[in-house]
Amino acid sequence: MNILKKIFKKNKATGQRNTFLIMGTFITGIIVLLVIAGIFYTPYDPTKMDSSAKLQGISLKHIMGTDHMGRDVFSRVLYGSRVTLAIATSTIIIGAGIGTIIGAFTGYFGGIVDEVIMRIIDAMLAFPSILLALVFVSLFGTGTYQVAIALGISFIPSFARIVRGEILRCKNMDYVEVARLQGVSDLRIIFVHILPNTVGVLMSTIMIGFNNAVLAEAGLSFLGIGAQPPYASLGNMLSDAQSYLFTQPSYVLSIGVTIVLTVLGFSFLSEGIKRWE
Amino acid sequence: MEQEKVIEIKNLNVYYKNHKKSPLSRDKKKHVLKGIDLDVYEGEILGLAGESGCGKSTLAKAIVGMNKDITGEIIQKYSDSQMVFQDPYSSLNPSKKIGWLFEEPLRVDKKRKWTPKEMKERVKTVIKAIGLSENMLDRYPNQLSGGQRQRVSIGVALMRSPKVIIADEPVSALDVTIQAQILELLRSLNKNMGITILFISHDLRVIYQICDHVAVMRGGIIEEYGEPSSVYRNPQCDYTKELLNAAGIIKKNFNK
Amino acid sequence: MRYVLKKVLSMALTLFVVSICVFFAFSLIPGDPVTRMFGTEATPELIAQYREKMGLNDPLIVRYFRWLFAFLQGDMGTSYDYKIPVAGMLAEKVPITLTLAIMSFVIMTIISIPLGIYTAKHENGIADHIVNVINQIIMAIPPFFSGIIMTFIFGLVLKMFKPGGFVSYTKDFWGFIKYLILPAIAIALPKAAMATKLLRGSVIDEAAKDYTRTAYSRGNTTNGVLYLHVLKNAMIPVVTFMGMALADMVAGSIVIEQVFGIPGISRILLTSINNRDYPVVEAIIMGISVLVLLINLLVDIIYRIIDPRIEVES
Amino acid sequence: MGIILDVTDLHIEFHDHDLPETVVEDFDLMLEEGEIVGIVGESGSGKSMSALAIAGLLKRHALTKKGRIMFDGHDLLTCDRNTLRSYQGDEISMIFQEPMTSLNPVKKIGWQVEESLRIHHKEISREERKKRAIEMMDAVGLREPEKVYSMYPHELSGGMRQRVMIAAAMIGQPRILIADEPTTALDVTIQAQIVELLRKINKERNTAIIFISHDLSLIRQLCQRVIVMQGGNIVETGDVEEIFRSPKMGYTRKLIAAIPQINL
Repeated sequence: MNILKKIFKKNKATGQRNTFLIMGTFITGIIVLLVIAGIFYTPYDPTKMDSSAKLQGISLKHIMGTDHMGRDVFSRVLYGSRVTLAIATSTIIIGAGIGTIIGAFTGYFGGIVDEVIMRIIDAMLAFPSILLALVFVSLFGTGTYQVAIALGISFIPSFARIVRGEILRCKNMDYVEVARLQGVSDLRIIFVHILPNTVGVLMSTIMIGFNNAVLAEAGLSFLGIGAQPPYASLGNMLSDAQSYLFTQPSYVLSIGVTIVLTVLGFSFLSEGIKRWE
Repeated sequence: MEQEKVIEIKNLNVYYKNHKKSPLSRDKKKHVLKGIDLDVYEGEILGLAGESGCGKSTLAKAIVGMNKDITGEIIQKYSDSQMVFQDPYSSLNPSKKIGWLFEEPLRVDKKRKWTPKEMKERVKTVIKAIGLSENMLDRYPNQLSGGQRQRVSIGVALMRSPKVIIADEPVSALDVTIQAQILELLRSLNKNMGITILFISHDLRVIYQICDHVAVMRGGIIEEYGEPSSVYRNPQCDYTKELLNAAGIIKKNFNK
Repeated sequence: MRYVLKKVLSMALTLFVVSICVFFAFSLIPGDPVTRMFGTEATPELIAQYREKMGLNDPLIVRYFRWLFAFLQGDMGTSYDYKIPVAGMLAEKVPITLTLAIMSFVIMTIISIPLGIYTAKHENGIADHIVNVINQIIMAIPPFFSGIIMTFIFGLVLKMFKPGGFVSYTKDFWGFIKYLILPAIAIALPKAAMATKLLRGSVIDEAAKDYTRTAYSRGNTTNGVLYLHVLKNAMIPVVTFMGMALADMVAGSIVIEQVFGIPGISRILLTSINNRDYPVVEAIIMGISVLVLLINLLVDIIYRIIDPRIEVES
Repeated sequence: MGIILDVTDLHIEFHDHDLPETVVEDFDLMLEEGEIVGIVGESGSGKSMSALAIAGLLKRHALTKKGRIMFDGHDLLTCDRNTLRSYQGDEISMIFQEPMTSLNPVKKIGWQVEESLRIHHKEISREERKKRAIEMMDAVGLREPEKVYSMYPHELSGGMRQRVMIAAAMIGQPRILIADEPTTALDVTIQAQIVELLRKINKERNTAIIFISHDLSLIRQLCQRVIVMQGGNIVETGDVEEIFRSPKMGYTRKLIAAIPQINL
């Protein structure tokens, strides 16, 4: 509850509330709660077909309508969001985890290893991340896990770059010199002295990372090379729904809007964290 | 009175990597300090004067071992010299409380293990010596003024009772009235605790005020060395004269 | 001039490294290309014969250089699936994808630069707040979804264009361009939102710097300060972003082509990834690498023109 | 000698926080033609704010200004933007503490030096402008002014940049030059040169100078009259030597005491 209080707190200097943070917490919170609830309960079985109820519009019975096989879209969206968020989360864990470690060590120690790794990372960064993911998918093969790994790897460079930049910025601060003179070990300097100062930037980057991961996963599944059935994700579903655009627009819209809201929640969070104090 | 040397520097040369390196240029290193000889005596305040780029900070860093590419000898009587930096805003870790900053040197002390109680005692002693109150310990650096921060920096340096402190422009970033207080503090540490201070400054007036000896540096060389009063009264080299004149201490052609 | 030469050399080096990575990555994937080509029809003799013919028995290094030199001469290998030269397969498709990417880029630039300057100039005004909110939302809409919505609105409701009615540039150039406008907008929108936000922030940051105060002290008007002093400085990060955006747009085209049924490189790339038709994938990756590096080179050159400090720092 | 600038009862209040904050209160200044006045004070004393107000460079929003700044028959606080602009750079010029950041990094030196002429004297031809710029750069002691003319700020040292700033400020032959801590970021020997240059400009061109510094001894070297400020208020004002001899206020005494005494 303390954290909620902090989120709603007015900024001392400007006297304004952090709207982005509040909105982001709200949207993301609801989506995550719904997805977690969806693990235990969905209004309908997301795989149960009902040929008598194909492509129905929005109603009290089916709050997002039904799809071309008569399945309840809301239940399927809950399920698909879970897949999408799961892939996004593992992407971030891989990307942020490895990226932070690479960035912290290369930034702190520098030298030839740093130069070589940064060259590679710059080259990777020059490539659009979805293409990078496509390359890795074509190497690993298509599939849910492969996509998670492919996306994770393609997210490493941006995290490494940002963390390295932060470490470099802090490394030249006098307090690091002071710590070194006191005989603090390098590892302690990196993890105890420097990294806590980068938490804000790191959190904001992680949130924008979620934003990008959801977009990239949806894009890949939309192309049919992301999550594979039975693990339908939001992208797969949107691609399916596209064919029924003219017969039942609410089908496409409910899935699309879910993607947009998910992304929006994370981008608000990122923006909000950036403006925090 | 024959005093003991705490630091003895013999023919010290320091090189920097040339950052503007191109594969064609052969001169890859920058020669920053060129054959420095300098003695620091026990219990004195030695002033190191000079303008930006003269190598005074480089010399300080070489003494505490932060420059690796050196030739020559630096003989030190004590191993645990500490440094105080110019910018009180960047020398305190913004994410840590003042109390934590004070305790950190004790936590990482390799010579002995400090119990929490001993740490508290030590912090109390030091915080009194630097003229701050104990309610500061719970604050973050950004809640302190520049002068208070500089006191904290000095306090952190004092934690393990060093015999030598190197202060790199410790008052340059401060307002004049605060400046005077910090100088007063440094002088009392020198008098009461017998700490030898290497005091680096571009301001010859400040050096006159607190130093026992002064070394004027320029272009990586010590141009002149002596007691401030005699150096100022009778400067030997032109550069010292120019500096003294610029600082308004001696009047060459002061037409007003 | 020396700067450009240095950048070209560095680009060639990067390309060389990329080619090594691509070639070895795809060569080390388990699976024999000949078996892959003939599938169940493969007999040991046939395999041996083709392995010899394709030079697959040579050491990897030899094969790499052979591949590289062939590539440099425009021979990108033969597709496993279609058994025709990859270069021929791509020749017709590449211009479509490139046109789409360039159109998106133009649209992004036209929208974002004036809007970025306007919102920065009127910081915290009503228009600024509205644009900021819209930007934040647009950034969250993936192009494939906005593409679908546009198909719905313009194709079904307004009947302004025929979904799936793509005409090739060889037949009707203007018809071709007209068909690409909506997809280009779909790709451009989120990038335009990002560029607007970036330019706005950059102008505001620059406007807070000391030199603008100097400019005012000499009697400049607000517009004078903005256009003569601030803008050039503010464009520095934007140029980098735009370079990356152009590369991203090529990637974005691949997705959007699926939505609008545009026969660019998208379908070939996707089928060859799904079917593991590696020569095609390799060729497309190398092609895009060249493109990305060329864009980077261009950005570097523009950078050098805008910012005189570059040479000193690098 | 006439009075060219008359500031009375200047108040500046900031509003970017919850509570309004007064940064300058009851500031008065009468500047005579060709005189050098010093304003001394520590950080937060309001000395820079007052100077920026006189130069018309305070941001318009988030603050209120009261009082009068009379120059050439106009109140610079209330006159319209165009009138104010017609003085800026032409009649009233300003130089700043950080010569590194006060110059536009992506524009050539020459372009920046002649900017005031380009804005205020459109009738002057391009060649004439360049000629005057080079003359001015020569006058402020920049060696090889033709070469410097087509260089960029990052290629110059701090002292040279401050000279460029002075050249750009002086090119329109202003009546008032406001110098806001112009030497603080520089080495002492360079500092002395810049002070010398300002003295020369004042003598040769009869430009009145408002010299702002935290260093009382520097003010003593250059100015006849000094205004001592603390916390937004004027503490004491008068002849520099007089104030050194018998400071009336406690704060002034403290400031003087903080100057290291050197008795050779």
